[in-house]
Amino acid sequence: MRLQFPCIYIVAERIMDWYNGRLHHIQYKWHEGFVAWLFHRITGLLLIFYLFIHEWAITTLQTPESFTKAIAVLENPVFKVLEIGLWLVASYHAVNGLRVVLTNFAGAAERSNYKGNVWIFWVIFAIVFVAGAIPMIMKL
Amino acid sequence: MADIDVRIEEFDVVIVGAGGAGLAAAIETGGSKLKTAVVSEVYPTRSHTVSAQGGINAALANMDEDYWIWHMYDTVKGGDYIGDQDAMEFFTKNAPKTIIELEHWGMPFSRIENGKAYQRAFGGQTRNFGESLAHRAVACSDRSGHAMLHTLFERTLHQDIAPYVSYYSEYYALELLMDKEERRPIGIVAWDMVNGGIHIFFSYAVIFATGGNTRNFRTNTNAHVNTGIGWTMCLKAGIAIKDPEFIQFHPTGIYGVGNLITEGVRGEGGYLLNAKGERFMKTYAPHVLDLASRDVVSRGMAMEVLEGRGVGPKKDHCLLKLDHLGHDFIMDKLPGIWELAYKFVGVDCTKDPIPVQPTAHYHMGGIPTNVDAEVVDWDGEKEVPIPGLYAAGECACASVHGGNRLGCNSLLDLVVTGKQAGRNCARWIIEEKPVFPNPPEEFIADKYAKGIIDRIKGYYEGGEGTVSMDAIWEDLRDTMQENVSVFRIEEKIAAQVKKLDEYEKQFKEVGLTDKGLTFNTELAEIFDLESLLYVSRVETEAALARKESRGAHSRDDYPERDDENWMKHTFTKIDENGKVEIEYVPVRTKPLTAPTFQPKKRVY
Amino acid sequence: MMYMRGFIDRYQGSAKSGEWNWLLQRVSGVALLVLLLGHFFVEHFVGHTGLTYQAVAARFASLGWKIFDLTFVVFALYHGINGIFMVIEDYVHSGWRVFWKGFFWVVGIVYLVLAAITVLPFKG
Amino acid sequence: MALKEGDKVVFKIFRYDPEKDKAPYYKDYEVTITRTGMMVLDGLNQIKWEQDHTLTYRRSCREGVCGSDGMNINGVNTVSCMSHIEDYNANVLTIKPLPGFPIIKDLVCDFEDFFNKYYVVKPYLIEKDPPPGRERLQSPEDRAKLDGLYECILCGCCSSSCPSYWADPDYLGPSAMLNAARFVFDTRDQGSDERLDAVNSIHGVWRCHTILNCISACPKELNPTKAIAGLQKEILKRKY
Ligand SMILES: Cc1cc2nc3c(=O)[nH]c(=O)nc-3n(C[C@H](O)[C@H](O)[C@H](O)COP(=O)(O)OP(=O)(O)OC[C@H]3O[C@@H](n4cnc5c(N)ncnc54)[C@H](O)[C@@H]3O)c2cc1C
Ligand code: HEM
Ligand code: SF4
Ligand code: F3S
Ligand code: FES
Repeated sequence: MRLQFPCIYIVAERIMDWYNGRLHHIQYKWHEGFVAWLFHRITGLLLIFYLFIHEWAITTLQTPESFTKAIAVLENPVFKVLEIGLWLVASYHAVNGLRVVLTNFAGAAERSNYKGNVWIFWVIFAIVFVAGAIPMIMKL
Repeated sequence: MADIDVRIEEFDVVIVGAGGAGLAAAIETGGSKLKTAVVSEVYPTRSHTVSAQGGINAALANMDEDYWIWHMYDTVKGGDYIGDQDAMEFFTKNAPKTIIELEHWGMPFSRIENGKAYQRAFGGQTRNFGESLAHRAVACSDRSGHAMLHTLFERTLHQDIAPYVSYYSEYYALELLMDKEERRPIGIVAWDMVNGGIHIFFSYAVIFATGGNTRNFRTNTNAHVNTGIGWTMCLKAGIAIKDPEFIQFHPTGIYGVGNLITEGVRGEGGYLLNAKGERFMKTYAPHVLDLASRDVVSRGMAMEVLEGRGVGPKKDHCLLKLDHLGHDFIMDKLPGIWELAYKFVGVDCTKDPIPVQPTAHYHMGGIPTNVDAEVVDWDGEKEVPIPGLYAAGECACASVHGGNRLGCNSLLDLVVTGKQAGRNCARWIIEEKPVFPNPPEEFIADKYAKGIIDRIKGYYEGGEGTVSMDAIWEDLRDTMQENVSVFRIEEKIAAQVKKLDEYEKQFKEVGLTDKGLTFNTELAEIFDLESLLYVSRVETEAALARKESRGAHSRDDYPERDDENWMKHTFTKIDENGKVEIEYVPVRTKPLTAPTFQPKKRVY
Repeated sequence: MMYMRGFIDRYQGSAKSGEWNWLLQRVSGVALLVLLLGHFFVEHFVGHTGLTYQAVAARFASLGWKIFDLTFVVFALYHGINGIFMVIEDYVHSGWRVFWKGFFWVVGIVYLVLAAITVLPFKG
Repeated sequence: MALKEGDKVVFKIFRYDPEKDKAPYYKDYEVTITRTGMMVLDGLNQIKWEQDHTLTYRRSCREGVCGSDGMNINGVNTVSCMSHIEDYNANVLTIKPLPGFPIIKDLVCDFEDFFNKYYVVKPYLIEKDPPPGRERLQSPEDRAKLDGLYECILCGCCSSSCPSYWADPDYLGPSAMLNAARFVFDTRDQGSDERLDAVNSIHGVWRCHTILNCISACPKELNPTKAIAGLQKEILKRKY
């Protein structure tokens, strides 16, 4: 019997597999590109689910009263912080998305620069994020 | 221990070995719509042809004027006149055609400005019968073997051929089945490495292409799988091995590990230095210097070391200088060399010279064949082909390389003889319609493969052995290197014969520790070692018998070539008791159409 | 190599090659870069304190903003749901794949309608 | 960390014998450094020959051109014969079979699926016109387009490092697509439409998320990501 990695479904078994080193592909070294992609995937999903909630909220807030009430809730600092989180997620996904597009179309993945490019992206992302976050923090 | 399955399959042709030679043969038989099985110990692209670096000789005349007859002359002279000239003519004449065919199949040759294939200078290749250096080796940067093997393999995947060729990768060939009365092969026995179990292939014809076997030397350029099983299968079946004493030592193996630095480095202008920083090849080959044929250069290096001009703390190697070629040139034409030197000895060869030493590399000898790549017996008067048995590539000996192979002639040999074997085999089956050897199942298990199955069962059921296989192997490598290497002398070779008796006795005590059937590499290594013992045996005995110096066989006690007494091939056989029988067979000096090249003193 | 036939067919000549999805993912992504920044800027930076129903309603009332917002929603929904499809195709190989893809098709359409009925009726 | 002769390094090796073991386990072996610049494969050989004959792995050329011995060393795929023990800067090397491939025994993986995917891209030159009597001409510039593509040794390191390959069992993987590019960008080839057809699928070029693991894994320093990007552009270019 050969071990087939991708075909193990049950969670408990997965934990055992991890323990036994059977699922060792998860233990692959987290290279730059992998981390960037993982976050891209997570942020993408967060964004689309945020969009679902956001749109649903706006739709239900059709009267001036409910709207004002909601705005009042949103004035709560907790939501302000969450909003910065949203900006974090969105700016990450946007900047990294651009990097992906450049990799596909503009040869941003030469052997000489593929790792460097990911680091450059982190710098750009940091700048974009901070630039956007400053006005938000100021309003806290 | 569980039972060992025996499975049986029938094919038109079985090819043992999927290196360049085996694949070239498969292209021919598959192309003729014959059901072909290619049995190989490793996946085809893992065969050792992949390591070849330098290039392939052919008188294409892309760089300068060139004719096949010049190439033939070089080959005859390089082989120290013991090569069979009919085979050599066929070989060099067909070279350009073969290369062009390879190109058509997609081989990515390096190119020159006008779009033709690039050719580089290589050792022993001259123009106009030795006048000046020839640029004859078509190359694919320094990955020619890789490019060639992949191209041939890709060709067998082509939709025209693929349906007829079945690959049996990771099947270890063990035994050649011969019909003793008719003296023809009926198939082979192989061990299925992945699942365990015996696999018997029955076929009209068997083609051997199992490649080299210098794993019995301490420093060698060969892959771990090059253990000469083809020779051993033939020896066990009572077929002779021709000229096993001619073992080529490549001048430039990386010091300490043996990995090869291609002669192409010297072809492109690199040269050898001794400890004093002298270009010592001036003394040994005043005309072509470092591009003399390999035996000459290796002997030169060995002489320097013997006379105390070796490099390093042990004064046991030389240096190969190529930094003067320039960084860009090296990176363009020799990138693989840079990588090897950098990885294995930490030398950046664009700045520093590479430490090198002569390294066991290639067997000129092999399973005796004629021009048609048919395996032959010697009946005392003439060579008689064995119907349905063919051999090609390094394991065969036609002999196109004589006593010493020239660089880049081997890759050519693979394709030319490989295709020749495939084509003749196909012609024989299609035109002469032999009867299929078809013994019933129980008959087979009992009669044909019984010995080997019992032996394997013995390993599984037996103990773990009292002698470690690796101790024997390590010792074998040391003693072979010591006693049967570049310079040979009677006492040492005789001592090696005794050693071999000892190893054989010890080998009987070797047992199997891994009793699993799945991917049992230990079992394979036991057979590897057995095979190397056979190979060493014939090599040593033949070297002991040949009392002259010729080509790669260089005896201190008989330093001269002796055309009167020794212008003949050695045919060695091993009988049931393990004794070596030697016969001598005349050289086929008459080419097909060209005039015979008469032996001359060999100077470079 | 005969046994390969079926295997090869799996890859050859499939009408649904996914190249459109891939390309549009990138195109919509780049478009979103502009739209999202615009949207975020307007909603969260400009006149945040004045975020009242009236202000929002007034903005929604103008045709330009209607188009802007609808384009944004369409692109974001396409891009986001297509992204979800990509994730599904990566990880779900059983019959559930059809279910989840269908589910998100429905979700997508529902949200498109929702967006339309939210944005379009504003008259200021 | 410079290692001297006589130093010891621990190899923590993944072991699994399907006939004996219910689950895989790790076993530690001590390897003695016998020469400077020792490769991981030398260490494995030392273990197999001197300590434990049952250890199983593939090897052939021992110079990084045959692609037999792809494995995962300290979390990264590579061929063991070209990996210096020293370079890992560690006292313990964890050695595992290639992730994502079915395992036959110990470090030996099943490559069947990998090779089948390689065959899918028709990795051979397809010529429609009869070839000329001489070699086909190709300028050095056109030939240079194949550099970085034809050197692939089919070691599987790239495909096995790719999270898309782990996730999607039908994904062709970087290696197969690099080999497709080898022919698509060969000026002599005339069958690339068929070949592009094969990679133009959700299990082909469009499944690559530019994760870039494949570039770091490739022991021959090739660039599958770039090859895939080239194929993507070529498909779009030929169609529109
Ligand atoms: C490092 C190096 C560099 C070289 N450079 C050049 C060069 O530049 N130019 C040149 O012309 N020549 C060169 N040569 C020589 C040339 O490459 C070889 O002679 C040639 O590759 C041999 O090819 P082959 O097809 O006969 O065997 P191989 O390619 O060695 O193939 C042997 C086949 O036999 C199979 N096999 C072995 N044992 C078994 C078994 N027990 N059961 C089943 N199958 C088995 C193997 O799996 C393999 O498929 C070089 C050789 C080396 C080692
Ligand atoms: C702001 C500009 C944006 C850019 C440049 C961008 C770019 C991209 C790109 C190129 C991909 C494909 C990644 C891949 O193939 O691996 C992608 C995936 C995705 N995006 Fe965006 N995107 C942006 C905004 C958004 C928004 C607003 C959402 C949410 C609505 C979103 C949700 C997703 C999701 C869910 C994925 C799939 C994740 C994956 O496959 O890994 N993106 N994005
Ligand atoms: S691209 Fe590199 S890693 Fe992938 S199979 Fe080829 S050589 Fe190995
Ligand atoms: S790691 Fe995989 S996803 Fe693409 S860039 Fe390489 S193939
Ligand atoms: S043994 Fe050939 S690549 Fe490592």
